[in-house]
Amino acid sequence: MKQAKYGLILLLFLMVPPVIELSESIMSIHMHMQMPLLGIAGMLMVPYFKEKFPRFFEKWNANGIPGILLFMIIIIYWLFPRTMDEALTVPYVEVFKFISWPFLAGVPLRDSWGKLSERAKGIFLIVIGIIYTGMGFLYLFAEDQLCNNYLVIEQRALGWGFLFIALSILLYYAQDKLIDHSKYE
Amino acid sequence: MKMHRFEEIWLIFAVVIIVGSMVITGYQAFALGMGPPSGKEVIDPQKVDETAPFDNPGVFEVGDKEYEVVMTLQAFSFDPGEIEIPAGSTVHFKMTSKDVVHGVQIVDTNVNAMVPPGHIQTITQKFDEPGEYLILCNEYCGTGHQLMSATVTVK
Amino acid sequence: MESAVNQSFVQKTSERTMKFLGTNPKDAKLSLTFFAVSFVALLIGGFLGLLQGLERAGVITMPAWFDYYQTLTTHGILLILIFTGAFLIGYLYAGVSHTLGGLLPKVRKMGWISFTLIVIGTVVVASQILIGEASVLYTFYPPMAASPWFYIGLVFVVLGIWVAAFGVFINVANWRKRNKGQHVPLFSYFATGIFILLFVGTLGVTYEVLTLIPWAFGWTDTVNVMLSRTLFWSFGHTLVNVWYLTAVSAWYVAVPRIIGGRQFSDTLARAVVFLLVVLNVPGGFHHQIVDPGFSEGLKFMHVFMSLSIGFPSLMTAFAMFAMFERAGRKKGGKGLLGWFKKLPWKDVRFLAPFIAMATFIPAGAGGIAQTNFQLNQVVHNTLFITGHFHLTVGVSVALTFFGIAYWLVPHLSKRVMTPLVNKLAIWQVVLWTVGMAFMSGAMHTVGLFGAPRRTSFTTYNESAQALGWDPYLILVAVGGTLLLVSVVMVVCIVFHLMFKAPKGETEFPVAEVEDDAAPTPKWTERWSVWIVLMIAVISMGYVIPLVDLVMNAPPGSPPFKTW
Amino acid sequence: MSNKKRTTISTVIVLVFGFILFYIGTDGFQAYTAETVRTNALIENSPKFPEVTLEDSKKRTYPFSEFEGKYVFITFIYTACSDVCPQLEVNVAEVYKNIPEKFIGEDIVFLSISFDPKRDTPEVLEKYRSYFNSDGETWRMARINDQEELDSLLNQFGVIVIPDEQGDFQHNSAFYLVNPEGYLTDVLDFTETDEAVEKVTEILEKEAGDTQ
Repeated sequence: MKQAKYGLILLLFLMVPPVIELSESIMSIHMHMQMPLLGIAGMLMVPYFKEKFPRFFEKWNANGIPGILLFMIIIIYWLFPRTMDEALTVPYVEVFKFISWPFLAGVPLRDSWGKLSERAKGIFLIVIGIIYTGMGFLYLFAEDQLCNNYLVIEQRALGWGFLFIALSILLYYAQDKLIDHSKYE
Repeated sequence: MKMHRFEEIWLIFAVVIIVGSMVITGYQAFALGMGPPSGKEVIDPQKVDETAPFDNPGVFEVGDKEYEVVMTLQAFSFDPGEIEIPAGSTVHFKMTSKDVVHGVQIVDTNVNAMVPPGHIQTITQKFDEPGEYLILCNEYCGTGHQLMSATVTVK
Repeated sequence: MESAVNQSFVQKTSERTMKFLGTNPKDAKLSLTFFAVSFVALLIGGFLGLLQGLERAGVITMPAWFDYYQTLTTHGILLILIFTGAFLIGYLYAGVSHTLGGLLPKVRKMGWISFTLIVIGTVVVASQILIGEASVLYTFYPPMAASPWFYIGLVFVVLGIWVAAFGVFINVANWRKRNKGQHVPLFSYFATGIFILLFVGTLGVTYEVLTLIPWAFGWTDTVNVMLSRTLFWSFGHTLVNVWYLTAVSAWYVAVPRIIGGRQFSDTLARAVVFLLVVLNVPGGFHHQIVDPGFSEGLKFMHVFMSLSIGFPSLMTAFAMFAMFERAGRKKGGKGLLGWFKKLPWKDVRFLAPFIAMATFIPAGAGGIAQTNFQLNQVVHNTLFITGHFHLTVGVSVALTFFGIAYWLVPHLSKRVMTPLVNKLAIWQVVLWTVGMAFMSGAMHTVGLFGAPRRTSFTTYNESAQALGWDPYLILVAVGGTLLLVSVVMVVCIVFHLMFKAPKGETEFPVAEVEDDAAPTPKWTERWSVWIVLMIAVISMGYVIPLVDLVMNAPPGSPPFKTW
Repeated sequence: MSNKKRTTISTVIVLVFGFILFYIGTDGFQAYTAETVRTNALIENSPKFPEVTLEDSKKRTYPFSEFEGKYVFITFIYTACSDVCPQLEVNVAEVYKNIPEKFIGEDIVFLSISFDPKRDTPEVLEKYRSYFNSDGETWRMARINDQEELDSLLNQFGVIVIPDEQGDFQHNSAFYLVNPEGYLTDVLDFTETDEAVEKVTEILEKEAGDTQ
């Protein structure tokens, strides 16, 4: 249960007002650091939930598909430029961010990942890779300012950030497919 | 990974050191306004002499005991080379380089900043104690680097 | 049951060690050649260091045909690039050969190609400095422009390093294919991590240098100053951690064996390696805390990224002392600190790395302090920084390297170190420590008073403040003198061990795991995953500033020659 | 119930939840950026133009009610701007040219408001005006000297202005149409000049028809 404790500490740390302010002051940090860290906080709490509600996850997320779909829905929702803006200006959207990332994205991701077949994992990685590439190009080439609260230059940086994350995900996928680990391990 | 109990305590201690120093740094930078010099303005380094305000470097009074020093750095001198201000003054330095990368440091104060060409660096310092302060270049800029200095006289 | 399996695994490994391992003689020649270059670089670099110390203290004045800044440039490049670079390649190649049962013939050939490229590069670079065309210091910040050949020489050095890196990758991959289901020996795991870090860390600076070459030739008009500077530091600080990781490899692998102990934890050691590899590259940004062009929020994020590198180092600190305690207690050390006395203090192979580790405590603490904004602003570009890296590189890394050389060189040359030479070596280590204490201590202190680094003798027109620094600068010169004596000693001992010492067998110390150690998890070996994570961390750190520097760039700067 | 069935059920629940979330989050799959949300809300709420004092390029000072009884075609700019504002004003000029001349000055006036009063003095505005062939009468350029008034206007019209650290501003841009009673009636995409001309002309003609 130590993990869950660390997860909770991380979540609380991210909710300290100055930390929120700092992590939301730069667009890339907001989207590529704060949000994933919230997800990680949730992931750390999975063993706790599994112990508390052992049957729930087995029953309702037997093959991992509902969990991974929920994860996808949450991250796609947070990809809309609008939600980024509203997280800054509308309090309940901000609250939703702090609930949805850990509990509706982080928790189902970790629970589902082990249950998914190799094929499903592959498809998942490719889909995320493609979405992120798309978002990268969108932010890089959008002429307009997509988020009213951030400068266009930050938007460009975010675009490059998306491309690098997509690259990392696709490289991960490629190494998993191309390198036959059984040859080495 | 199984962890030794002392090891875990030690690692928590490590995290506390790191997070603690982050908190202090962040508090000083963002709450007390003691952040490092981070001028964001840019300038054409080949046209410094023609670009305001650097076409007229010098010391300008901008308020009560408040001065702006517009300064250019070049191998191997500061312009203006002598600054005189009354004790208790707050001085806003606005600096740029005409050639290579220089660094500005005022001994016995917290003024310490890089001044690369193309960028305008800003830093503010309050001078309470009367005396003569040495301004020196602390980034190697050529043969005469050790000669590059100026003074602030606080009266 | 599990421990029984482990036991037999351990036995098998040690049998194999006896039968097959031991550095192949052809590989020994390669490593010894690297060492020869490394220690010659140390001798010349150290000598120039003393000249600098003397000039800075106002004792001598260097002639115009080889002035202070030429000395400084040569000192930096010889010690920071060549001494450490050649040493680490020689050391890692010997270790890989030893732990993996010899280098593949093609990898050995790559080793020689790497050697040739590095030597050519060094000669080209040095010639440019000597003729006064490249007094730009080892950081070569544009728009100060050296002769294009200086940069071309650097490209050769980097290419040499890359060839060496890929040699190790090929050898390790080959071994893994032949030894399915086994963990790569810890030493080779370190070597893999170090070379991955070195390769990725040099990518940015290589790009920088490739933009500087056409600019120095006059084919392009201007260069983006801040972009170059940022790319340089993405490399500069990584390099520091490459040496550090090299030193740490000896702490984990060799030192426990020397003191008659076992490895503390194989998993922890491997975790330290991949954490340092993954987290490292963005760490260099803290060299730019007082630079213009970056917002404070961004700098603050980088304070975090830099400090996170401290985490694996603190893990190492724990592992080392836990390992010492266990070894000391096994030898009968009693009470809270009784084990401490049982350590082999009279063995230079232990004493040198021990002082190195102990020094890393204040050195690391200084590093953590400097990473924070306000403290950084106090010491940035003062002699404090010079003092800091003479502690980290000059003591923690260099003393570990000496300690390694004292067993690795005789191991490779099939000779032994006599007790008399051991005693001499202990004196060398002590002298080095005292010399550095004087020099680095004085530098730290006078740096806090505001004395700038990289500056020739000056009183700034008899400024009262500057005159107050002089006594400390004399101490720097005194320390430098002691250090030069120590350098001469170590070079003599190393060449003695190479060619003159009595014939015999010296062990390549490789510590074994504890009998009851938990097996190391398989995931530690997935380098492909660590590399992906590394790319993700680097992009987090560098995308924001680089996009900003490129898109908001001021007009570039033409080349300047100010010396 | 078997786990398989349950999993199917939870998949459906998740999908429905996703649909609802996206539906609410995008106002029924319409607004993916906060800018669209803002314009939609503005048109819906049609706020009244607050009482502010303008100083134009001819150094005349007057309250906004000066324009009562006429439509006002408004843009927000600052003259030091190097990218969007010139384009914005070129497009205003395009609209100005294409609206039937009989309405200009009579039923509609054009107004470009600077949100950088410090640098945009009447002299600067006078010079800037000439770049776009604005006559300074039927198409005026003005600044608002009172920071409080300016802020309240920007706030009401949802114009977000973020100063960056190089002395420039990042801001959103659109054409704003205020009716003779002083209420905002429409926010138009500034890149679609033809559409704007059509729409404004239609409104003006309708108005003219009503009064006759």
